[in-house]
Amino acid sequence: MSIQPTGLRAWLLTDTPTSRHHARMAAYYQAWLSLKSNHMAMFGLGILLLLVILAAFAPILAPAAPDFQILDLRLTPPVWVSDRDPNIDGFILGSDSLGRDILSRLLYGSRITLYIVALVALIAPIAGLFVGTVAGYTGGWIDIILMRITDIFLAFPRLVLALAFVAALGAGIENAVLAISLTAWPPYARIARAETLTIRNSDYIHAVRLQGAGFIRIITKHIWPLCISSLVVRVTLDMAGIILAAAGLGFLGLGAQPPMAEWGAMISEGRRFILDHWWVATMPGLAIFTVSLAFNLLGDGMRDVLDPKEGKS
Amino acid sequence: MTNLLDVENLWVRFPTRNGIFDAVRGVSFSLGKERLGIVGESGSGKSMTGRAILRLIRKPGMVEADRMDLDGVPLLTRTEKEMRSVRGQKISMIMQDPKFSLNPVMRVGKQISEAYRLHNRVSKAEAKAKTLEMLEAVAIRDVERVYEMYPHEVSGGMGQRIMIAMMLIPNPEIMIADEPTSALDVSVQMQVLEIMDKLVVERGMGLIFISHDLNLVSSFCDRVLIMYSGRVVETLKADQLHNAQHPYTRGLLDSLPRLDAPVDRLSVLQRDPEWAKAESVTS
Amino acid sequence: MNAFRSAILGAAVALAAGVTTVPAMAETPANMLVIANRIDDITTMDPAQSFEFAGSDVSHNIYSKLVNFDPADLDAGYGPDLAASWTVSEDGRSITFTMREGVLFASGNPVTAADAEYSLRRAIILNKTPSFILSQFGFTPENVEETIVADGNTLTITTDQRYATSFVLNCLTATIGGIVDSKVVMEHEVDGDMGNEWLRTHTAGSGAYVLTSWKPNESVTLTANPNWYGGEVAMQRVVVRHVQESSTQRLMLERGDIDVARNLSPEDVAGIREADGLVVDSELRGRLMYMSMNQKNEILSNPKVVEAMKYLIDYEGMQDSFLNGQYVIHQAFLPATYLGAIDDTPYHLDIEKAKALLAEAGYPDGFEVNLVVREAQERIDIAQSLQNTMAQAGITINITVGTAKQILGEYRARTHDIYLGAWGPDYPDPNTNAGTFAYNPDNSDEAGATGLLAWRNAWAIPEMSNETLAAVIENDRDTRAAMYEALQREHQQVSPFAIMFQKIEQTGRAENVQGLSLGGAITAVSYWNVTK
Amino acid sequence: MALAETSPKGRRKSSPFTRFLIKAGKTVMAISVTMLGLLFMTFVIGRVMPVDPVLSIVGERASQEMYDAEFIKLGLDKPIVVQFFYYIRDVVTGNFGISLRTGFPVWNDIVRVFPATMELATIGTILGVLIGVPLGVLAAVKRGTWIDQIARVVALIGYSMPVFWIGLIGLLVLYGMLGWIGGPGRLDVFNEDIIPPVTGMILIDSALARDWFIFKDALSHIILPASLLGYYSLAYISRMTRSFMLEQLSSEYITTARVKGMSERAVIWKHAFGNIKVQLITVIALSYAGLLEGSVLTEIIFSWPGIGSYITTSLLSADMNAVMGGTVVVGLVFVLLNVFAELLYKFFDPRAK
Repeated sequence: MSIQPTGLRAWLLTDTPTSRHHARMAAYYQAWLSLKSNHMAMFGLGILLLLVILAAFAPILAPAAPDFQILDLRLTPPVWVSDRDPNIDGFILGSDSLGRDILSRLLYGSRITLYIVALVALIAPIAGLFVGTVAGYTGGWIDIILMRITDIFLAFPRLVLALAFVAALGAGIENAVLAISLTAWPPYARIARAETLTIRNSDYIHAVRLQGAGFIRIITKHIWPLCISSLVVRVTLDMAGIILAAAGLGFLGLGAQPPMAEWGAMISEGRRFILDHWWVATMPGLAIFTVSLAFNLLGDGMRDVLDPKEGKS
Repeated sequence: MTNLLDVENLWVRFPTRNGIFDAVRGVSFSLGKERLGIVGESGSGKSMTGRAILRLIRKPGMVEADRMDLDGVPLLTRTEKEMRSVRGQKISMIMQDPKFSLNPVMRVGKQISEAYRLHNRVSKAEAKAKTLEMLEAVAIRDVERVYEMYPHEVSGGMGQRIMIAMMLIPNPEIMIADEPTSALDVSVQMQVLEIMDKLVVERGMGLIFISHDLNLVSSFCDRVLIMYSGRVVETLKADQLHNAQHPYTRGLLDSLPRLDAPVDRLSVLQRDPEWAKAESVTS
Repeated sequence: MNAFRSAILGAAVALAAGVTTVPAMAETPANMLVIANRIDDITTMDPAQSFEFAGSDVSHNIYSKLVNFDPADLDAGYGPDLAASWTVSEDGRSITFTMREGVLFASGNPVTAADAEYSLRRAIILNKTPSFILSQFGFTPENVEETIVADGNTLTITTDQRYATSFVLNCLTATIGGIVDSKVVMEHEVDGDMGNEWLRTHTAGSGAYVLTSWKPNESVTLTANPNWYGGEVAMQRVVVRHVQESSTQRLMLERGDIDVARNLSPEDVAGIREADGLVVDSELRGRLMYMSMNQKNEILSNPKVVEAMKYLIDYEGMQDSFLNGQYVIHQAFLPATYLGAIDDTPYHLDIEKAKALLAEAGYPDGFEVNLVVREAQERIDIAQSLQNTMAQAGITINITVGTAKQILGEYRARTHDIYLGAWGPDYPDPNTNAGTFAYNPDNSDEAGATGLLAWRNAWAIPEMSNETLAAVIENDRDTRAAMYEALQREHQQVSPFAIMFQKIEQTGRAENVQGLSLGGAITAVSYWNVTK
Repeated sequence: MALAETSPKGRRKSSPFTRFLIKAGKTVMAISVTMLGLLFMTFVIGRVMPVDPVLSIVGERASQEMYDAEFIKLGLDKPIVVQFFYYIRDVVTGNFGISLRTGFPVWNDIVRVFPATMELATIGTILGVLIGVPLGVLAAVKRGTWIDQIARVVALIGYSMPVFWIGLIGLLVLYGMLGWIGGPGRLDVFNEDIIPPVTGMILIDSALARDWFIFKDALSHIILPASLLGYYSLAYISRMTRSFMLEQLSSEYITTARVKGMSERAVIWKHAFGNIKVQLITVIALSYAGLLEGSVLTEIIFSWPGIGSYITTSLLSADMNAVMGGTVVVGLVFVLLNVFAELLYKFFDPRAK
């Protein structure tokens, strides 16, 4: 065999882990290495890191406040467009129908996108994980009831459910997040249940049970950690859908409220001008597209690495 | 005696994150119309050797050899298309577990007749007749019914007999049996082996029998290669097994329970990293 | 054509070069008028119930009325339609119409005074939403036998008191004044519904067109009525297709798939102006855009605050930017072209003045209020502009966007702070707006006068309500006009309504389409004068 | 079944017919429970909406008396449990009430709009399957190569595209500028109402009537929105196909097939693909169901009078009868598609019998 690596790398690459922690770290490192060899996934990850940085430094980077209006300079084209009035300063990506700087709105909007994504990514999978593991582990009537409820939510047209929910609680970003989570959890519950069913009867769980571990302890300490990886993959792949759903709600006017610079709402505002002032809808459209694609690339790469179903040779 | 197969300095390599992994390292042997056993523990490269002969090592794995000739003609330089007429027709292989090695959604009969029709231009009816005949040859009763069955409906022993029928039907010159009985119940193991042995002998084929079971191999084969860590550490006539020199072979023998010489405690197999570094022995 | 479009076009053409040639523009048939419009508000075709813009448009072309407007000359006011002439009694309470002779319904039945009697009584008895337009004259289901009476070739209607004749006749031009074919309708009566269910999806009128098909949210198709007394129309078929997006309407118009596009954004209007073979018409409509402040809110009930707010609206800025060409500044409750309408615009954006007023009111640092607005882009834009200018005087506006019905519920329950919305007149008489903006006889919650905008904003105005009442019975046209003018000037000063704009409908049409009248501020669209 | 006794598990149970009845009964039970839950949820949504259903009917200018009369007429004065009971009773008898927005019985509206969505979703799914399946197979076979990467990017772009934006651009270029395709709506305006509706799907109806002119027109209108939906389902189907294929390609029976001397093409299509067909059916059914309910924004952009835009616009205008009815129907179709996929699974997969 080839050269033996040394140091931390060696520790992480070991065939003979010295502890459970060590083994887990080694497994993560292996996963990371194979993810790293996937250029597209890395590209996606890079974009997302960039997004986080942009969001964090939005106040410094943005040339203007996101809702500062100059009505006289509305619908100014981006700087590179030839028929733009050369006397106008700023508005690198153009201005919108109220004369606001699109670049600044995009930068501030990235915060909202991240906020939505982070919240949904927290709420939906955890709810799904909880329902799925409880159903899978306890079985019997509880399982039947919980899975029936999951089916009902699955059968419900997703956008309609989200719309109805937002309409009921009132438009707004938090409610949009809740609504999207409400439609997003059932698939996670199904995945978690399937995983739990395979884990439940393993010798390892029997052993833990024989040691006297309680229901909650088994679920939280022994089942949840094993479900996490497939859920993480699924969440990452779902992110694009979540962003698009949030944008769809914004598009229908039920997401972020004005003057919030939410990307979907920006598209919705800008679509009226799509024929003559293409940049107003296109800039946020590209932003949404880029971030969705980044999440998809990363998620797809992670699936290759983490999902046992992919059948690694 | 002309050899059916000559292998010289065969290497199978896989690139990994930590460099190149050599699964088979410089193995050489020849096969006539005989029964050659390859023995070793899991990971010793014995299955890889079998698959390398059929050139079924999947990318990015690489197969290299100074010589790998079938009937004196090189195998490594053949195109993929030429290899296809080798596989099945000249060299065939029986795999470990019929549960996995039979296509689960295809009727048994169709899978067998497909193997025949690939190499013989015959009508469906002829292929079926031939298949039924072959099923009978592997001691299956009620062949018409089995012909229509799906793999999950047959038992392990019957599955492996079906596998044998499928692999023998094009009448190959060489049969590679890769642990053909290790997934079966002990009660049917011998039955299956006997059928295979009988057919191979009847048809005058060369047999490469891959197994981790030294006793089985020695009782069943003419010659044995012992592999360790990708290398052939020793090669022996089956009846000379008790004369084995290599400490690894000795270890293997000692770790087997023997009815004729019971011991209180089986010895633990000792390994020496030096063995892995030594050159392969040539048979 | 701008850079982006040329770039895309270039790329696409390059892709297709030599493979496909660009086909000729599509063209609609010569005797067919195709219109793109938003028609998702139509819920019924029954003139006694229909009360929406798109519904009125259809009804107007299907049902003749006793009196009506001439689409070629809207300024002339109402004129004879099915009634050839009319006389007013001494006491001013009764009007007797003499029916036009020889007019047939689309079914072939003759149009008689009995049909007119049936139609008006039916509207009162059914008591659907728009019935107030007639019942405000004292007609009730109980008294119609006496108050609406046909006799031979004449129909006499008797009101509960003296009203301006113009007021009554203007109301009869509303959709609810449509005359239905009583024989056909009665044939389709189910459970005493006077054919209401059948007329929802069918028509039985004597107008220029008959309804051939109505697919909700998709299209309405009209075909010419061969029996129409006005003679043969050039457009034998009229199809109104529901198209939600302005840009889509524009594309269809540019492609020649439609003749007229009715919901164009200012940007698309500008685009169509540049296109060959297309023209843009602008027509002043009756709808007003206003902001109102709930007087239940302690801060907003302060007159100084109300006045300050009116100075914190960038009227010109909005009119000249995103509302360009679609709204014109208008600050009184009667739309221009209505009797007594004024064009005073006392308010303009004046932050300093507003700040001074706020300081006087005791809010030098401003305050925070909520504003509710319906999910419609132009309204949201206006709201954001308000938010922006008011912030400059320290007032923080929180915008809540909701669906139309949601916002309306809040408005009617008087739980809003500030409402931003539009109001369209119901019939072409000044009372239609005076009676809601400047009339609120009982401001108590129990009154539940949810139909009155003044009540909705909890604005108690006993005296002004009386002035409004006085104006409807004044029969001298000039005096009446003067009364409304005075009423509006007072309203402008003291009311919690900041009326901002009046709607201009900009329609894109193919050059060859002539004679289309949208009905101005007073009535609905007419297709019968259209030629191509 | 004759093979029962040779089956390794060989459970000896009551007759096959009884077993079938039990199975069928269970399925029907499951469907009913799901539908009941769906009804309950739609009912709750109808209740908690901060929109006044009475006001939606009587309109902005109505008087208090008119309002009260309608309130009683709708049964809103009854206890909520009674209202729910009435609701269930109505739905079971096929009465979804009158749509406030269109004035038609909701059922009639659904019968009118559903075929439009079905036509769109069907063409979309066909496109998605025809392109997505081969793409997924190719990506799996050529795993790790540039072909795989391209297939991946193509699919992921499909997932990431905001359809409302790309739809408008597509209309602008293909219809507005080039005139290659038909505009919004299902037909050119002057071609409407010519073909008598049989199935409500214009492509089928015009083909039945042998009116190829209308057929061509309908095709030119459906092609862009269906392609957009198809792209979406292509993305999903190709990724799932790839994943399934990879799983199969690493199986032992594939080696067996190769050992037999089969060509790679036959190995892939006959053996590996033969094994994923069943899984694919489920995926396709799910993606079809997804298109049926998920085409809202596409329908809005293309003025396509389908069920998605029907429910959404009804919701936005507080037309709860329409929302409830539409949702129940879509939910039912979703559930039935699932059951259907399961049945196909049982039919095609010998192991499931």
